Amino acid sequence: MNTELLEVRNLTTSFRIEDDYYAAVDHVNLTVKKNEVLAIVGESGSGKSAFAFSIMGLHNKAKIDGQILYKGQDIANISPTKLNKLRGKEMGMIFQDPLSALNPLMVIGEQIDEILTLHQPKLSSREKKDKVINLLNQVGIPRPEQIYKQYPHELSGGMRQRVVIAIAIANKPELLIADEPTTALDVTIQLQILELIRDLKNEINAGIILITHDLGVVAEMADRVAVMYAGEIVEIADIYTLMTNAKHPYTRSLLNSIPTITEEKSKLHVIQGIVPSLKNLPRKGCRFKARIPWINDSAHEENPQMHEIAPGHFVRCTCYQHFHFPDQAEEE
Amino acid sequence: MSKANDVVITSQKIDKSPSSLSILWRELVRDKVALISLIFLGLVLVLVYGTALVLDQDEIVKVDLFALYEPPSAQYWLGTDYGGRDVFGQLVIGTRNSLSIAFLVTLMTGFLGILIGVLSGYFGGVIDNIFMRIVDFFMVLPFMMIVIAFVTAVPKYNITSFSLIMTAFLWMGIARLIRSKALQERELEYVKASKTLGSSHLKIMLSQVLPNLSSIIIVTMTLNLAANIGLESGLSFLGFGFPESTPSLGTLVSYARNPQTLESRWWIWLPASVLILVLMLSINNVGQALKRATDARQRRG
Amino acid sequence: ACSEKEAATPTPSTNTGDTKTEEKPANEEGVYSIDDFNNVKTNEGTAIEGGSITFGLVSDTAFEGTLNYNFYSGDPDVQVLGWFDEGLLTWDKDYVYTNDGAATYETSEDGKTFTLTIRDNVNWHDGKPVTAEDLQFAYEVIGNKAYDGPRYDSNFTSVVGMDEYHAGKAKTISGIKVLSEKQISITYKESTPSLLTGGVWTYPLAKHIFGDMDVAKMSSSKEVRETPIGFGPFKVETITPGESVTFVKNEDYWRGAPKLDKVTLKVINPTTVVQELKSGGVDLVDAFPTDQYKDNADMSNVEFLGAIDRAYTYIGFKLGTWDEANGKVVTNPDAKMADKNLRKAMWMAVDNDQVGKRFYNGLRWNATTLIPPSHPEFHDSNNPGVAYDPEAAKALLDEAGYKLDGEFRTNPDGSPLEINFVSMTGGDTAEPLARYYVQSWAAIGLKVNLEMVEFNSFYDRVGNTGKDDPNIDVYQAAWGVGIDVDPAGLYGRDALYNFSRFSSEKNDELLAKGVSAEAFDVEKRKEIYNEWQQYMVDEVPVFPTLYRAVVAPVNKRVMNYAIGDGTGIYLNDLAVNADKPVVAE
Amino acid sequence: MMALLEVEGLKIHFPIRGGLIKREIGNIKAVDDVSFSIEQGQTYGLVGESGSGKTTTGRAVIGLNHVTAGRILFNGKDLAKERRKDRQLQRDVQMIFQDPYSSLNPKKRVIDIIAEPLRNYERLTAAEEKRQVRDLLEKVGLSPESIYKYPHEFSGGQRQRIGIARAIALKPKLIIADEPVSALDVSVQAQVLNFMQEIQKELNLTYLFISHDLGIIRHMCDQIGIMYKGRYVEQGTTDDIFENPQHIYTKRLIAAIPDMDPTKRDEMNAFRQMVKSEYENSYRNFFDEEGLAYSLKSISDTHRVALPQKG
Amino acid sequence: MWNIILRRIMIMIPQIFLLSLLVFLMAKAMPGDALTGLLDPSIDPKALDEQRERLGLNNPWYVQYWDWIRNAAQGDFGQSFRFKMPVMDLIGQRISNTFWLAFATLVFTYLIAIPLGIISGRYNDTWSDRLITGYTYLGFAAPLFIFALVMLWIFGFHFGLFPTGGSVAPGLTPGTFSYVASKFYHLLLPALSMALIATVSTVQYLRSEIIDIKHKEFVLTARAKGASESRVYNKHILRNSLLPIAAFFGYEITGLIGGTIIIESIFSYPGMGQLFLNSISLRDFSVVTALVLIFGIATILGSLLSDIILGLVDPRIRIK
Ligand SMILES: Nc1ncnc2c1ncn2[C@@H]1O[C@H](COP(=O)(O)OP(=O)(O)OP(=O)(O)O)[C@@H](O)[C@H]1O
Ligand SMILES: Nc1ncnc2c1ncn2[C@@H]1O[C@H](COP(=O)(O)OP(=O)(O)OP(=O)(O)O)[C@@H](O)[C@H]1O
Ligand SMILES: [Mg+2]
Ligand SMILES: [Mg+2]
Repeated sequence: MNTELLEVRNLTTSFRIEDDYYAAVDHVNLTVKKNEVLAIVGESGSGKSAFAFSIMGLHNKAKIDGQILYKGQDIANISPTKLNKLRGKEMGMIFQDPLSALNPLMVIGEQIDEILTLHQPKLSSREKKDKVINLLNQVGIPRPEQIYKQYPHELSGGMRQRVVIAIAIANKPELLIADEPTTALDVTIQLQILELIRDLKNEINAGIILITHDLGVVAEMADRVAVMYAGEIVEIADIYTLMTNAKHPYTRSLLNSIPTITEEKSKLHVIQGIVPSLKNLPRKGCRFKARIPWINDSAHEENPQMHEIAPGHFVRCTCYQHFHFPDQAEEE
Repeated sequence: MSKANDVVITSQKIDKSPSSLSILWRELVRDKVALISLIFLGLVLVLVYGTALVLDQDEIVKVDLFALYEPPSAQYWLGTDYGGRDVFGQLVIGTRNSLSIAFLVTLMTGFLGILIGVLSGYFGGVIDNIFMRIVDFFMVLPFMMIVIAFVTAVPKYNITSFSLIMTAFLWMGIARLIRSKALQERELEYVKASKTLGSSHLKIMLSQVLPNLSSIIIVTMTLNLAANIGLESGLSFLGFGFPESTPSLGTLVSYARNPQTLESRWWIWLPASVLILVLMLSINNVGQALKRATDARQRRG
Repeated sequence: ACSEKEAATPTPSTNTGDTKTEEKPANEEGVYSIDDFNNVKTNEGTAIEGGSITFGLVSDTAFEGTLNYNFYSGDPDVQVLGWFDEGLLTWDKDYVYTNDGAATYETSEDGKTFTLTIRDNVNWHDGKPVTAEDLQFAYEVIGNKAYDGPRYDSNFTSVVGMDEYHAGKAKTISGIKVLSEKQISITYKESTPSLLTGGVWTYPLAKHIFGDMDVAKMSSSKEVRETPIGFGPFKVETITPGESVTFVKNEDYWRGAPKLDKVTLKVINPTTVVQELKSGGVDLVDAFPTDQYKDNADMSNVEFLGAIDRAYTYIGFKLGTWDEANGKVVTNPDAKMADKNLRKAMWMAVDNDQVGKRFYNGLRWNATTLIPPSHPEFHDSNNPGVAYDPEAAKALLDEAGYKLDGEFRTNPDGSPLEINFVSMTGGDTAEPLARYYVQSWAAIGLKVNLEMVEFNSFYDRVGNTGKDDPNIDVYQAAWGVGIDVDPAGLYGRDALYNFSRFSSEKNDELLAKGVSAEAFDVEKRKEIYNEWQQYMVDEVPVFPTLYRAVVAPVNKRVMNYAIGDGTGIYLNDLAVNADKPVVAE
Repeated sequence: MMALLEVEGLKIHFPIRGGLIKREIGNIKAVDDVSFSIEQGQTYGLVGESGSGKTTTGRAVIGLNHVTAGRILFNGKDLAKERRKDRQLQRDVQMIFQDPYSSLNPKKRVIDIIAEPLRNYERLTAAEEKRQVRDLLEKVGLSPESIYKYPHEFSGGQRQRIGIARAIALKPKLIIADEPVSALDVSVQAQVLNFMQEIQKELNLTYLFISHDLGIIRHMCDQIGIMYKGRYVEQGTTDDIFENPQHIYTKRLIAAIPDMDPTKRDEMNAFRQMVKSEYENSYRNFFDEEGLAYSLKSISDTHRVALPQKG
Repeated sequence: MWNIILRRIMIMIPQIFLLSLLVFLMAKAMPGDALTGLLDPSIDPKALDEQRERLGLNNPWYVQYWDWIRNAAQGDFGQSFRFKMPVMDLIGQRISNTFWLAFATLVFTYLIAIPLGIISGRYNDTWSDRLITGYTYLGFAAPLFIFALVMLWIFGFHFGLFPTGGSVAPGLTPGTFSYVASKFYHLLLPALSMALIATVSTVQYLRSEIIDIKHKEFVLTARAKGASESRVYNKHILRNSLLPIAAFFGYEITGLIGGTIIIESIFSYPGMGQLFLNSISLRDFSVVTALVLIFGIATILGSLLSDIILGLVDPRIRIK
């Protein structure tokens, strides 16, 4: 138990839309251990980023309920000063869009320098500069001395993403949240970034939350996977179980819909419909029900709960037992 | 193919899905301040253009030697001016004149600005370069001075020439705006799609690009309308606006430059000042509401 | 002939001053009469030693700062000049030169030669004496081709030898002779009574200062603009260009040292004049905006002085064109307005008495003839002009064949009659006044279209450049009248400024007689001008509408001050009875 | 059988302007000597990293880019030259765009969007036009009632289908699909890809399919060309490329694809390490001094690889 | 960067040339000329014609233009007909008044705009924001001339707290402290009146800019670094949102020009705006043309300045 770095209990994050609050993250329970990559997957709009932002305390207008225990301390309701001591030092975040995540008016060096200044005020500027150069080296940026003085717009997407990573790991955080760190990048560069993250994990023993919608990335990186749909976790399992023995129809649909280079050319699986918008989320019953029209209604629980069907393997809703995955039936 | 025929008959009803104009309208109506402003503007328009039909302009500007500087009374709701003329009547006509010219100038600048903006934004390159150099040139002209100088230079000075002069030096703002939007728009794939589908440039500009600029055009023109009222009254105030003998809001305010009028005959200048303020506020309210409506980020809810 | 402010100058139809008095307004409330005003300040208390005053120059533009009589062109500059410089001759209230000025004069037998003798104690501010050569120098500079001021007018062209000098054919002006250090004689081509009324230029130009200067550069020189010099009662101390001037007393002034130590002159906007007066920010102003008079007639800390302005407003009828080649008016007998009955009817139709009372609170009043009462000697006060009588006007028109056709009248030949009336913009009342005339004419059945035009365009179109706009039939304008009463410059056959383009032999004859030798007899001259005034009333090429008054408020502490001409009160007498201006309650 | 589309020595250069008067101071060789051909009914895939010139090539074929040099033959006719005059040529080549959001005019109703090409090329009565649009909608699997809706009322996948309906309205022979699914969520991606295959069979369409996702390319294409910095590095059938990659760049690209089997992580890592070192070691053999690929050499009937002249 | 500036300057040259041509032709088209006002029956019209000839007013327009522009290029705009002095000297007298008025206005504008904009943007939707928004809302709609008139009336006339005309009290010696103080005192009310209106758009702009930037991802990055709120504002948000404001600095100058005409006219402040209005009505063309040209050049320089500032502070542009 002492390896548990982060424990999220019943986390609910709600946004205000026209005078009402709607939960984008709905009663989520998760744990992250040290030296573990927990991947969160799901379609666009399923609440992955909202979850990550809640943990970092970056929402400014959302209502957050539940507990976020970082090393046993509830950081959901902590003073800003205390939170600031953790953020950037013990918890780091890698953002999705590397261009907008960097201040356009500051040189790269300054931006990395800032996080050092904030948490290691004793360092001399000489030492800081050395550290920055080191960091740049570490994330594989060539000519760091020169890049130090350059502005974000002067770098390519892959380089910027490396800078964002350098910022996140500057103080060797124990918890690293990476929100779609490679979505904007080419495969070759994606691979480099993923390798970088993996090396970091090994080096600093951090717990990593990796948010993505690319199951390939998950397969490459994750130790455990949480599948998120419409604000809820629908399935959690370790990566091997998930890839081979996924239970929830949503997880299975996702897995089936990607063309892979190994598979034969056949029809791809199609998930009907789209992720409902926050306002239109069904708040009662199985949220995914609407997108599997061919399954029998009665198979769903009234209010689906998480079931531990094997150690460490949780599935929401027992409908999977009635769920056949007949390729032939999917269209209709 | 065979079933297509029944389909034709079955679904004739037009699904009502909100067009952008109706979104604008909905947002406008939802915003209470804007709605009140709109109603107020409507009332002013009806009053000003409606009564102008009923009111005899000659009667209002008729000089009455025996009724100079009458304070407000039942006969003269807002008193009379130094010519014994009914201030209320002048206010009505003045508002009509000021509004008319503001409308006229807004429409003309709008037309010119949109034309040039769309052409240069859509085509880009050399055309854009030429137009933008022209725009740059006009932008650096000191507006007030040039207009004043032109107003004095024009031999046959009347309302038409005044609005033409205003237009000549006011179209650049909207042209720039439209151009930059059109530049963005033309990079969007639907424009490219239209090209690959064989639509002519003219057709693309008119029926593809322009509709997408409609909300921004409406918003800008609304805000310009307010600005133009301000400019007209400012110029009239300085004596370089409406030709004398044509009442306008600015002219009424300019009477306040006579300290006696400013101090003791408030009924001549105050209503016009307040009206200018309220008109500008209401038009701005409507404009801002429209702006919020077009800017999804700011849209309320 | 003219000097100082004598030129007939076009006056924007409004502005300028008028008058009032604290005492009994006339029968109607808020209507005043010039007769109730005094032009001399009532002295109260006793003067203190020294003291200083502030003079407000009411203007919404800055003064130009051409501070020399020989070069200035705008009226505001004259207001500044008057404090520190003066002419060698002064005149009486009939504008005839007197011998109480800085110089005395004599006329020769034939009336063509003037001999001026400058008093011995007349010295420039720098202590150098004012000499005959200085005056000669003024003539030489103004007559020089390179001279860029507006002074080269009939005062100079009528001097013997000036034409040759101006054309560069002569080195000197043969008609001007320096007789001694302080004596000079000037010979004119002809003798006319006008010479005595401002026809002689009497403003010397300090040769020891300007003598070596290029004529073309003088008007913009430092000596004119920054360190101007004169021989008047005060000396210029500092100048803030366009805004203010401070003066200190000239101990050496030939009439004796002034009583005041210091005078500050500042430009004040017409909009702030009341404020400044009430707070004592200024003691006196050159002219008070008449339209503000009514509301401030009871200002407690000032006394309002009043005088008749040398100006009148008139309505002119376009009766011909200007022949540029010959420099002559060509009257067109077929002009739209050629029928004098029509013109007279239009005069009858307007009630200028009420206009004066209503728009100007009586500070402008019905005008009768073209020589205003500012020239009491020549103004024919017995001539009633044409009285307001719309019924008679209608009858006159009926008789003349202008028949009513519906609302409006037609020409005698039945063609529609539309008269184009042009008036100048400027001032609050310009437009309603013009409109009032249009209404009045409509009331007798004349269709008149009004066009309001700004000053410059107005004169361009009325014929300032000789090219008359054929679309103008009637116009409203104003003239400031010279010191010399001779109206030939405005109504003569060869006067460009005869905008109505009226001419007749009778007119030529009368105007010529008015400046002939026989007119040296004032009575005779009066007779001639009375006849001319009546002739113009009969012919109505133009008709005067309003005479006007100047009112000038003066702080109660000010003593020995007067406005108007020939009062015999000079600025060196000016004094105050208290240190600080009286402030309004 | 003659190829439907033949591209020969295509070069597209964009000027770089600079200096005081914006002179042309150089150019970007966005596409530099590219040749390929596509046969009727096939899907040709164009792959490469960002900026390698895929889009530029596609656009050149449809006439959105000017061509610096080279020929584009469609059915033997020079597209670049004759496209302007030949209405039939214009109709025969259509395009599906990457972004289903920006490629449909938000102010237009579905009927106006789909009918746009019809209005440009065919004179139809309103009823006829409506019927055709309904047919097309049905064909792409949308309810015919949607004709009066606006694009924003559809999901991304549906919108992409509207785009496809528009592209096939004129019964074209060749469709250029520039990353048709990269803006879509995985689940929706599948929908569109399936549909594209169906419609291809139905209408005997030829696709020029541009993508940087090798998984999708493999799934969709018969022939593949791999681009790098404006040049081809390798070209061949799907099997040639995936089973037998010859160019080190291709190898690296393929090795970088995430593997779906977590149990093979270590294996994959080792493999990638190997590819990487091969890449580094033999870089000089595969690229010239400027880091550009050499021209293609045939190594089999279908398979061509960029190798140095001598080697 | 230097390239941009150089190119901008190169564009300026034809701009100024065109401007001068426009200005000149406009002046020629105005009815009347400098001699129109000189209606004096005792002056022989021939003398006036001589003067016209000497002033070159009878030459064909292009000859006049050429003479004018050639001299203007050397800083000689000829003589003011009315003031009988070189136009440059005349403008020289006035320019410092207008300059100081404009300068004070700018200072006030920013002194007001920056704190208000920051408060309102940072604490948006609080009562202080609403108060500030209320002010900008009214100020946006209030025409300058009405506002200035009211200010003049209240503070100048009614309370008599400020002078109501002129640029300096009479009789003070330039250079002395009391002279400078008096100058400042005279321009205070006009400058404040103008600033209070002119600042509105800057406040609004700054506010929306801050609100905008607040939601940018790099601000989240800064927060995620553990930066405190105040640091986030000072180092990240303000820097970025003040940038466009700095860049607008040059354009503000353009706005001021229109403002000074109105303000100087209302406050009888003897600057170039007032000179312009007077010269227009007196047809003192040499002054009118020179003023328009100078103001035009000031506007052009203003926009150049804006571009340069933007280039200096914004690395994204600097690089080009
Ligand atoms: N600040 C906000 N206010 C209101 N709604 C929000 C806000 N942020 C997110 N949402 C909504 O919450 C839901 C979840 O959004 P979130 O960004 O977490 O999705 P995501 O899984 O990260 O998707 P993506 O893959 O597109 O990044 C969406 O419906 C989104 O519209
Ligand atoms: N209009 C243009 N002007 C100048 N350069 C251009 C233009 N269009 C494309 N380029 C350049 O040509 C090169 C190839 O661009 P292209 O868009 O074809 O790449 P791509 O392979 O489609 O990349 P992506 O995968 O990012 O879409 C790029 O370097 C690009 O910057
Ligand atoms: Mg996200
Ligand atoms: Mg592309």
